[in-house]
Amino acid sequence: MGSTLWQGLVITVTGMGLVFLALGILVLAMIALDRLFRPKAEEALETGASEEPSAEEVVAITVALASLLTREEARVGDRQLGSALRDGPGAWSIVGRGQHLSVRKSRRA
Amino acid sequence: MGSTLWQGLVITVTGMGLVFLALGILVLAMIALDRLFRPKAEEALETGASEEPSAEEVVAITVALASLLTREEARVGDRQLGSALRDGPGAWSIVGRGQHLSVRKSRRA
Amino acid sequence: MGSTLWQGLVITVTGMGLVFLALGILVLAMIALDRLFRPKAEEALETGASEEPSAEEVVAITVALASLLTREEARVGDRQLGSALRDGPGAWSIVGRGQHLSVRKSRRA
Amino acid sequence: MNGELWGDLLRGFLSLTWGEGVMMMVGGILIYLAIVKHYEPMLLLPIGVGTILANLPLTGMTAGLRELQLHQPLPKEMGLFGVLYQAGIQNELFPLLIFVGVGAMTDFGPLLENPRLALMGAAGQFGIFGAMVLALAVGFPLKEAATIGIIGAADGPTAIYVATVLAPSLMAPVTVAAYSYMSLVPILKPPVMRLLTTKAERRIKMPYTSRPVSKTTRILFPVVATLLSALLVPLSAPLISMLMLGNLLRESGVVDRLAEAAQNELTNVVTIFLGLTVGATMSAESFLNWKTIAIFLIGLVAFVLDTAAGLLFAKLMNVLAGGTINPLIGAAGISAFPMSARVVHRFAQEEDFSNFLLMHAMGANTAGQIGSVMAGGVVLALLA
Amino acid sequence: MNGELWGDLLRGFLSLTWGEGVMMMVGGILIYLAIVKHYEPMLLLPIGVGTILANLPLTGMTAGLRELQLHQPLPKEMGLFGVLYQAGIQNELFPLLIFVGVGAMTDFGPLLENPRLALMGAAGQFGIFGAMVLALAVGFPLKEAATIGIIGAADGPTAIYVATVLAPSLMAPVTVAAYSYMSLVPILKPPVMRLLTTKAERRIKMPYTSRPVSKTTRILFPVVATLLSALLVPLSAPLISMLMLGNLLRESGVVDRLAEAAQNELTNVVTIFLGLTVGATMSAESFLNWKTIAIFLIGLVAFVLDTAAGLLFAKLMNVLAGGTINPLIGAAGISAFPMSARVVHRFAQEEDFSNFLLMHAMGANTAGQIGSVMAGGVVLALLA
Amino acid sequence: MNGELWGDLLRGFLSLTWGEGVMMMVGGILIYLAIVKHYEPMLLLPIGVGTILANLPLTGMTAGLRELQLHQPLPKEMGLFGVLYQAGIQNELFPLLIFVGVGAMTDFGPLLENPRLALMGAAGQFGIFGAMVLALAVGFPLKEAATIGIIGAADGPTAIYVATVLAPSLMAPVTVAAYSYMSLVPILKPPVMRLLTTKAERRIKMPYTSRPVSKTTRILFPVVATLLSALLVPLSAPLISMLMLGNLLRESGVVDRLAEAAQNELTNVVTIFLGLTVGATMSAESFLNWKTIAIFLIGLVAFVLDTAAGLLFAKLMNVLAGGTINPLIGAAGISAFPMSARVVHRFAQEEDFSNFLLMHAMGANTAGQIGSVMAGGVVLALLA
Ligand code: NA
Ligand code: NA
Ligand code: NA
Repeated sequence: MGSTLWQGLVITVTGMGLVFLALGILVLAMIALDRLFRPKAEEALETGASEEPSAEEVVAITVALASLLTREEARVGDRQLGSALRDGPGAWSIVGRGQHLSVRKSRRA
Repeated sequence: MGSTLWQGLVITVTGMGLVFLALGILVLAMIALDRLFRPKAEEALETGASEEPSAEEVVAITVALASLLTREEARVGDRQLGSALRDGPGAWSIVGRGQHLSVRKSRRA
Repeated sequence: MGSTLWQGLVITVTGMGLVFLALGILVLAMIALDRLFRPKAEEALETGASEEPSAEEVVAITVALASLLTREEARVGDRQLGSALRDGPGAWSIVGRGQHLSVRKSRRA
Repeated sequence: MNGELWGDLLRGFLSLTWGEGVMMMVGGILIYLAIVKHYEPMLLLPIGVGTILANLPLTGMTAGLRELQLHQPLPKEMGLFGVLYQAGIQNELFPLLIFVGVGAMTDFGPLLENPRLALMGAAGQFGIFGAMVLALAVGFPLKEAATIGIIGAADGPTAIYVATVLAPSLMAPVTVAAYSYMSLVPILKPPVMRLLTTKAERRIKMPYTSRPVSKTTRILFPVVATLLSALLVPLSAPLISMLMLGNLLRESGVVDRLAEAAQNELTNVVTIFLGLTVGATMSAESFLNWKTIAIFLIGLVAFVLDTAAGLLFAKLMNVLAGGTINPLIGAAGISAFPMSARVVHRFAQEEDFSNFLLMHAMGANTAGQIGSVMAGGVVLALLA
Repeated sequence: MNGELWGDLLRGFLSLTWGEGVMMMVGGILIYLAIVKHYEPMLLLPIGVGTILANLPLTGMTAGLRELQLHQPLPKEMGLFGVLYQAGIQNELFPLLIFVGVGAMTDFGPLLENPRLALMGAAGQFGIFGAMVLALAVGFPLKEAATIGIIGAADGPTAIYVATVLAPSLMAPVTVAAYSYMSLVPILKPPVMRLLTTKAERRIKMPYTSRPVSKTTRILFPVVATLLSALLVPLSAPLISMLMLGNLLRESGVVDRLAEAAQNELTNVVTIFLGLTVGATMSAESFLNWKTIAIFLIGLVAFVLDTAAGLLFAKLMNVLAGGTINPLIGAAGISAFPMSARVVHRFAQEEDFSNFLLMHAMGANTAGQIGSVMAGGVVLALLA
Repeated sequence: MNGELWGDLLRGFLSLTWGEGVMMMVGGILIYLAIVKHYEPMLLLPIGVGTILANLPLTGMTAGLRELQLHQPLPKEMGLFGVLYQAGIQNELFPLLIFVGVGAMTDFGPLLENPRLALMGAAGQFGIFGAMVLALAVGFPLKEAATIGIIGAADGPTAIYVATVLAPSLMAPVTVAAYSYMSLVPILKPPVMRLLTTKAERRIKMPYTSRPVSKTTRILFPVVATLLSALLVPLSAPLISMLMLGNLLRESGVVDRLAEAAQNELTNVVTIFLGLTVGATMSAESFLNWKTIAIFLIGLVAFVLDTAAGLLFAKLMNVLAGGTINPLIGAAGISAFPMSARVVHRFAQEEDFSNFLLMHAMGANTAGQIGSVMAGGVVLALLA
């Protein structure tokens, strides 16, 4: 194996190591930030509970969002960089949140 | 006649020749583009026919647009580059299209 | 006193003199502009008179604006350069005008 | 020292020359025309301000400007106008950026519906060459004559672009003349139109068949126009390609963000810089001489010749086409958009209110935009 | 003289080389992909236009471009693309400005809600290094190999930035490859995801607990991320700091004017310039050779390796976490945003419509954005 | 080699100096003040970010910055901040562009309704000169003393502009001091106002007669103000003319597109660049020394002297005008807009809720904007 190729492997190991190290430290930093500045947890939890939709509501939301998604799916071709970044997660993330509620609910049930 | 002036005449002939040549080729190119990518002609025609307004409608549109035009005429002074380009042909072109329909109608009638 | 300090005092006197001179001339220019291009004064005065609100109206406006002001007061922290310049004098100047009307009224009364 | 200081500080008033005073008045007139008469205010207002500022003595704002124009070594400290001239005029960046915006604002639909109108946009460029010959006859050297002729392109950015290459010292008067006469199109064209057409010709109606133009054609047109123009007249490529880039951004339908940025952010900011800097080149020595008077007179001839040539060519087409073309639309084949088309339309309506030439005139007018850019490139190709 | 003139004027057609013609077709294909196939039109449309314009002969538009790339003395007259290259590519200004806009558009919320997802964004960079080794094996010198590897960052501005430093002559093909494969994410990823995961793994549900993230955390995150990255890998500082500056403008809540300007005015205008200029570097001699083919093939491998490494790492995490992590979200850990997250989400839904991975995939995706910038800095640190 | 690599990669942490750490904390404090305390966030947030980034070791982002400040030969590779400094600070472009935006946002109506208020804007500049004398007494050389005095102009772009010409090394602390104290106007002014006025004076009511100002006057004012200022103090021309250009775009009514572009696109984008670059000049060696402490202390004196001089001058005017002028409005005659006017208004209302000084204070405040620019030009004329 040529020395250049060997150098490449060294760079690969060093490089991936550094990238993991950097993002690993970032994980720790994010956890630390979260611990230090978490919004009053109990309040948030309680509010969350009280705001949790009923089973019927979840069904309604899911149906509505599913149809929204389908339409978005069709448009996905022209939703590249521009619009995607402009809109943020958009309907997708709403759907995600809605469905997850539903998942959590069904698990508990 | 001085040689510079003669040079000027040569440039004029050459220059106008080139400009006509360039725009002439562009005409051919536009015609070719149109032939190659014309929207399905029959459909368009049919739709056009069905969308053609009745005589009364034409009168109504013409009156409405004429008054619009008059007002626009008064504003024409401050409709230089900026607004003109921003607005595109605007009311003018609507009027043009409306009136032309009317002209065509009356000819056929 | 060192010569630099003396130079500073000279600059102070010269500088403030110049600034006053420049703005003084500007005052004269503004007065001249106003004289030359004042909007027909009588008309404006008359209109002003007829537009002057009744005592009840002044009270109502003042109360409304005072509450507006109070809210704005609370927000004043985040109304630095950006929003301030964007909004212009905003509610404040409306209030100012409203109140001044009231002051003038009460003086005359 | 104090006395010296005050002496220094009155230097502004004392060192004001007669020429600078006149130039400031010229700047004031441009501002007046822009605000009160609505003559191309987007450009003439900044140009007027630039003219006044550049002629105020001792401000240092024009430091480096003359050196840039004469390709001399630059001073260590550049003034604001030197900085702007270097940033966008000398390298021709600003006029090209304006063209991206113009292209994004232009709808070539009426032209694509009626391709033969494009020839009107060729005929309407005759004023460029006619005025050039006149300028040569008056004694201007060739490059200056061609720069003066470009007033006949009736197009500000083209005039700035060509002047920067051929005769930078004439850029200011040529640009101001071009914008002024563009504003005067509603006054300049009608007499020529009346003179060169018969009543019968003016009353010819041109039925408007709104042929649908496919999206494909609209998208391919700017690409094809760029290719053909650039291959035929390579030096027209910068101008025509930026115009057509803007149009492609518009017609592609997939980059509306960019098309809007080209029309607004980019155009507005560059327009301020461009106008200010063109105005700043209006020094007394470059403007207050017989050349400027000659430029304005010859420029007027250029506009008249544009109109006349367009009309006569349209008359010829009318004969060839068996009387179905109203010669008036030939007068719309210049770059000044959309005033030229409107003036023609209204003029025809004065003869017969039921005659609607607007869409045809619009087609000829957009052809005039392309034609003027082509002609600018041709002039550069033949002379640069 | 007349004959000479005409000869001159046909030079455009006559001097068109075979290579230039092919490159113009390449430009046309890019425009086609942008408009018809919606492949990253914001960038590929301007790149395609730039490619065509730069390969039109005799226009002078690329004057100075080659000299800038080779650090040779500049010509007296610069063409438009030379001017733009000097203004924003050579000094790396344009890609950095784009990053300010990207940062202002990015919501790191899903990542902050689930910090460990950040590791997916590290694993997803493996393609960079794997492709570099492959390029070395094929015979590319080290700096060029690393530049080719950066296609695996799946990030246009990072690719342009790194290429400008390490191998400017490869900037164009590497950038085009990166944007092309980013557009192909919905086609490239699913087969790899299917191959490397079991049905059971793909059906793992990850309950989404929308933990509130405090405003303080959101504001401190960009600052902390910049500090950590820049201290660890100083050469990543320009990229990461501009990304995080944009995000800080967004999250601070006190400078909405600036955040919006970064997202819109700044990004749109710079995008036009950046795309045009990258396209303008696509000369026949730099693009039409075996290197380009190799670059596209190796770039494809880079994308596949990114996906595979992300998936395998997520499988490892799943084992360690007792089966609570769906390995598919590992495939979202690259920079292409938000397509990567959406593709993963939809792929999981094809197995089980009730499985919603979107928010987790979004977190991994934004981590991929950070990871790719970090990896770009690492490559520069190890090689520049 | 591997060990060497890791050593290299820890260089970031290892080479961080004590001074750089402190400067990063200073940057953090500025960001804190901007976000939490809302101290001029549009400027202090970018300045804080620039400070942190410029003090991160080994990033290369400041390459060329010191050379530009010291007029030394430039390095071959410029960092981002070197590029931005060269593009807009060294040539004074950015502060001038900001002034176009400020002018387009400013309504001189209240001043035009009550022209004599303009004199308040002259008195309010005393702090500039008083602080300069104090700085001289403390031992600063003349140009540095004048640069410190300019904090009393209470105007960011003026401070940056003057500092760039007279003492570039003091630009950062002077600018930060100016913006900080501008934010503290609501805290700094009231004690001085209370100390220097009697209760009776504070209760003087000034009836507000909303005199209509004609459009002609509004349009001519910026032109006339430019001419007078530039002829009297030529070096004030760049500052005052850009302020008045913006105002003319606004008041002309015919170029709303340009006026809006000046207020938004131009101002926002330039503000980001300007703040970042000013922050980037905050190196440990230029900031962490007794000079900076002295600058902040003397700057505080400048603000107090501004207020005091304004008040005392207004008291004099009140005597001359027979008790019809509330001396408090003299405290509004500085550039910090519109906070100064609001603080005065509220202070008067605390004495008597029925007293509305706002419109008069606004007039004095806009006069302060003109006065501060004039004073900046005067300082340059006397010292540059
Ligand atoms: Na034109
Ligand atoms: Na990335
Ligand atoms: Na000021």
